[in-house]
Amino acid sequence: MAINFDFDPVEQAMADSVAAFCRDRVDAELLRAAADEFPLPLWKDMAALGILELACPDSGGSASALCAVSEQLGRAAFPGPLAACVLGAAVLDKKERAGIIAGDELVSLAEPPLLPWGPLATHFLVVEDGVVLRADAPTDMQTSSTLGGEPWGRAAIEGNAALADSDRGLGLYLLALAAWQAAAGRRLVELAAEHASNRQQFGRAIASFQAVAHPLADSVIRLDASAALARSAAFALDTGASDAMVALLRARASADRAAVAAGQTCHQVFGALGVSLEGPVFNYSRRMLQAASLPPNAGWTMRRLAEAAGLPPTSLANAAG
Amino acid sequence: MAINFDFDPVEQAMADSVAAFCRDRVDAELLRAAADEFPLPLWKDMAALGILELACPDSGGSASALCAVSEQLGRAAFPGPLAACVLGAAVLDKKERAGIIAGDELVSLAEPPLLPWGPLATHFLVVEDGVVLRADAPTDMQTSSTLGGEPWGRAAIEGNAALADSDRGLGLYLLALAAWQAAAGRRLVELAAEHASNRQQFGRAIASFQAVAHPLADSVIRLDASAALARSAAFALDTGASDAMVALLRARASADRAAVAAGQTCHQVFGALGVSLEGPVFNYSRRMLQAASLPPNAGWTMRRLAEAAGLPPTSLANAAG
Amino acid sequence: MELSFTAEQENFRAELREFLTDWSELEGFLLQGTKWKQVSQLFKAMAGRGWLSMSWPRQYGGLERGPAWEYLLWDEMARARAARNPLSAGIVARTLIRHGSEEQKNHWLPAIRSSELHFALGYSEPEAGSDLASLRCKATPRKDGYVIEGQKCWQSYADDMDCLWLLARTGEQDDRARGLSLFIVDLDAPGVSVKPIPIIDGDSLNEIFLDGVHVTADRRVGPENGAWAIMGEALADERHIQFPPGRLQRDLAEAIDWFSSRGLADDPLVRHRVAELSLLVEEARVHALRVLALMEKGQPAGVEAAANKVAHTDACQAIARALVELGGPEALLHGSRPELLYLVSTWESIGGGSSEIMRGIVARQGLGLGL
Amino acid sequence: MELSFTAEQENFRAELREFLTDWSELEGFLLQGTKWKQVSQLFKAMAGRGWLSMSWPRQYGGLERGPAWEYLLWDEMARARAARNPLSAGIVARTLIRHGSEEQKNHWLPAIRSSELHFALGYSEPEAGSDLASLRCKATPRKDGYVIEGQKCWQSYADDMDCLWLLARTGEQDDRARGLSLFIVDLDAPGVSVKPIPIIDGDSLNEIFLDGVHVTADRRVGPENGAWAIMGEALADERHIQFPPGRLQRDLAEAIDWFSSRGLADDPLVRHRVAELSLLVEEARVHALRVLALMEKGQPAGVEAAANKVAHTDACQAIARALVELGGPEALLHGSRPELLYLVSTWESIGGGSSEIMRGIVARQGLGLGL
Repeated sequence: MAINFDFDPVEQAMADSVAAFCRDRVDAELLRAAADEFPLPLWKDMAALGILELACPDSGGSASALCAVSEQLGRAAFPGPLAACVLGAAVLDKKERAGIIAGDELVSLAEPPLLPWGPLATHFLVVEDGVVLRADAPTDMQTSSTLGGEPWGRAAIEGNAALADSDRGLGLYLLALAAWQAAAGRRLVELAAEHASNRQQFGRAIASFQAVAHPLADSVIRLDASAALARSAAFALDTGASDAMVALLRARASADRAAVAAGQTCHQVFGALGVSLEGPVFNYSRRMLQAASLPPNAGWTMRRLAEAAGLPPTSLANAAG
Repeated sequence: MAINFDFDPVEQAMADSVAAFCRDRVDAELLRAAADEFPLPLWKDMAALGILELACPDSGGSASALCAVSEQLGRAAFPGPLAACVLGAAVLDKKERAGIIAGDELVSLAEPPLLPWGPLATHFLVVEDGVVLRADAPTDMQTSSTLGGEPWGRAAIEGNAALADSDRGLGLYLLALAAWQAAAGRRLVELAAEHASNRQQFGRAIASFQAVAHPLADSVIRLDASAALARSAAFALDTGASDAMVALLRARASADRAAVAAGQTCHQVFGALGVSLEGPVFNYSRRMLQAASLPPNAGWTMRRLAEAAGLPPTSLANAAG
Repeated sequence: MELSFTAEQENFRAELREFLTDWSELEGFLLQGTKWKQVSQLFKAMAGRGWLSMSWPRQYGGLERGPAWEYLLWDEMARARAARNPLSAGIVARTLIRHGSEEQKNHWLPAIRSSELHFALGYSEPEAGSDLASLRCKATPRKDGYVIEGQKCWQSYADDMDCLWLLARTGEQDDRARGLSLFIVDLDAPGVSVKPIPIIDGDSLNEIFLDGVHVTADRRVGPENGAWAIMGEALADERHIQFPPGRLQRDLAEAIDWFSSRGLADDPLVRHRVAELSLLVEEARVHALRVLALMEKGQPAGVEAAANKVAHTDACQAIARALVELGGPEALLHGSRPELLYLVSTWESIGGGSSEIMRGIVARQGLGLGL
Repeated sequence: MELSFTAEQENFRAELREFLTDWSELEGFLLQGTKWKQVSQLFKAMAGRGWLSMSWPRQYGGLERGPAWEYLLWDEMARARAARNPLSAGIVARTLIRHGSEEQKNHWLPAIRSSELHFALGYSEPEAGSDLASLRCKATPRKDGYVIEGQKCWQSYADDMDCLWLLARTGEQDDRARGLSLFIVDLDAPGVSVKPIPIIDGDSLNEIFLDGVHVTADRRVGPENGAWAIMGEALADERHIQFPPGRLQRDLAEAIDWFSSRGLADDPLVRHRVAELSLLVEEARVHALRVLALMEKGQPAGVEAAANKVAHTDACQAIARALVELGGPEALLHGSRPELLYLVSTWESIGGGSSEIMRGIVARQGLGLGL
């Protein structure tokens, strides 16, 4: 063993094929599409690359491989319930997960009473006390679109059967979120850097102003750490390390915070272009914000991380749930 | 009436005389002096300008005048328990306060079990539930110096008699803290700006780098707001406005936050010079940090301000006291 | 110190609040672009009370009220979310009063005062944003006027307005700010086309194409190549009403409502953040009052106005970001108040002079730093 | 991915921890300047195990261990607060091995390896800090050597060290970085005087005055006017041990102890801040590992090292500031742990390349921004 953050050749080859797929199939128009125009055929083609299958317990897929492909999807700001489908593929039984792996069926992991991707989902899951439970499809769902351009539902929902392999499933779910998020932020910073190098004001590229360049540097410093934390957490998961779950929670929290902040920085760098629907920045920033809103919520995560850092458990009744 | 932040001519004249006094008597060597070398004669001469007398209920001194002189003392980073002595002058009876007003006696407002300036104080006060109480001088005091270069004590202390005029006294106390703090921060930023204009690197003044100039601009934007909040709170106190106490808590919180952040910014601007005891920055930054640590503490203040902003009182048992 | 409005001014504020109860659902401040019909009705009603020409000299039909009155007017408008101050009655009218010919004043001011005519600002171009002095839109002298050729970009509301308050190059490119003139161009004139650019908050900005647009000489305001100083004066005239704290106070109140109504008000992190936000709002409020105090004394307030803009922008973004971060997943549902505040506030640190430009002004002019 | 140390390396870590139990009270990492006598004893003990020359080639008495070994060594030293890596065995020795003559190697390396000789770094000057290439300290060739004239400033530990690793100008001032050479100067040589500058954490930095100091030609290391490239190489050699995360982990553990022992651990704001700090520490840790991974592969890590420095500095300052802000009034008592961490960390974003310089490296070399 040694210290080496690179993916192995098989993982890298898979990442390359996902990157090529995204280059071919994801363009600005797709990213601007409304919530009710989610491209299910694209999702199916993505799934056909074997991405969701990586999460199945019997596929031989590694967390590292999932990390590698999630990064590539993140770089493209690829839309859809990636992490929830990863979770479904990991915890549902063979028959149920077949449609998910094939990209024919979508999974909603509830943040009750909200159901991300609920209007398009056929599988519903909830998490209670760290365990994933199956839930019946709600019968009476209100629908809404979101800032992130996603179709969400609202309905009463309740888990009714605990599923096996919860820990591994939740781990992969967090990993997909973290890797996607850090890579999306990284790509957005690169786009902003490119814009700053081309955009001239006062007779020079705006990249030459420290007020532009240094915030971008700070963004990339934070995002690169988040990406490395995700890779390192994937390794921990693959090697069965006892602190893998904490590492994944950290990676996800780090990526959410870094990506949301980078989105704000890049809006500023893009200036007026950044508030138009034309520019690339909003299509990234809104998806990153949305990803940060998925369960488990940041407050819960930070309370877990405070204990993991070594603070004694609090003796107070926990106000914020 | 009109909108005008300027002091009236009498207040301004008083401020000018304090400024002249500080120019004559406060130098770098004085500011570097150790905690056990506090210059009591200087304190007495400061008091002779009538500064502490402004706080007495029967002196005719206004909060605005106190604000004006506190600003000048802050600009000089003038050492000593200004706010606590202001409080003592406001709430103690005529006989007791005579020595305080004359600068012969010092006041410690306790943050139990700590006693700021305790080793030099002859009067001890505590605040309980928003009321100022007199306390007996502790018999068994441990002493310590502090980051801010102040002599502090540690002892059990308990209030034993509520004092009249608590609200006005605490108001003036907060005002003295806020005005001193905002002005100290402002002066430090000016010193840093001067340094940045003189210090050459890469063939130009470092002031010409946005990474230096913009953080200084942010500092002064925040500090100027804090100073204006202090003046505005002084006006509220002088006109008996019902929200004067909230305005004072806000002014003080704003000034503490702005000044502490400005201290960090200025350390960075001064570079290596900023960590030497020679440079001006540490003598300001450490006093500003210390002033921010005086009671009431920031946590308590922020909880009050959350309610003042319109949040309903919390239904939770209050963990942090 | 004197830090309160006069009794007469406070009465005016009460009158405003009473007036605004009829417009409490308008939301024109946040979304004028999608609500111009209603906003223009509001402006008509205001015009009926002389409020659009509040500060103008009496000889042009104004009320000759000082800055504090205008401050109260637009602060209450902002708090009620009713509307932002219109360009027409503001910098257009002020510039005409100061630099227009008598004919120009007689022609334009009555229609502006009565809210019959409204203007869009034609300054920015695709390649000239923060660096306005590099603009390229060209006005070439012809017999009896000018022919204008070029493109403008990021114009708010231009698709709803009547005229364009156009900054164009009459000198050489290398003259930079010394080669610019101001023109009034009808937005329905031949050769003018307006193309909306949809933006993130559901509103739109506009591109304006000027293709051989002819304007008569009486449409030039102020001297040829003399626009820069005039623009600066007009900007200085408006410093007290650009960033009204009433907007922030309303933003914060809505944030508190959101937290309270969703059971989040007991969360100590939420409470702490609200306290911090209240400090930012109060800081922005005294920044605005500092600007007003200088205006009332007739003193320059450029640095204070730049500081005010940064404080105002930081505060409104901090409120919106706190809502998104701490307001639960419902905060991101389309049409929610947090979503709207987040999207609108994203724009505030860019439009009207970016925060970077403002910090530069404070650093240079306020602290003497040689940037 | 492979992201763990080998079993052999983990055994070495265990050996280190065992070794360090004897030095757990030293605190030389934070306060070497006031504890040189004890720190030098530690270095002697380390030298006895070959640890000061861990990465040197065997032919010079080294252990020829790769970067991961050195990383573990100095990471554990940092976690134990025992000492920072000494300049002598690091960039001085590495530079001598790469560029020294055989005579120089034979003369200097054994004494360095055995911890008999220690060096201070003589780069910065009063007017040349971030802009080192503008330095003015002059080495003028004379028969059989050079005469050195000038002043250095902000040298850590110089009052305790034996030699100065001096960067001086041998070319013209306008040559900037192309006119500099490296020299070894005895700190007790005639004409050398060292004046301590007390600093805020109770330690001191130093001014060094060089007044007609004669050095023989064999005290020049590397080619005349060729120092810049050599310095860059030496810097690159040390990237994996400059900012050990063990220091941050210890800082955070002490912060948690402080909060817990003072009844503050139930405060939700404290808990949230600790969680945030733990993220900063973990982020810094993986930055350090990224640098190490590149070093292990023999690849350049300049951008990653700059990012690592910013992350490390931000984290240690954030921990100290959280202690001061949330740790109660006792946090500011003289001699308290929060006070010490606050004072030491203030310096970290300035020394060894300021955060502004580091961000510039990341922007330019990492993001391709033309600053």
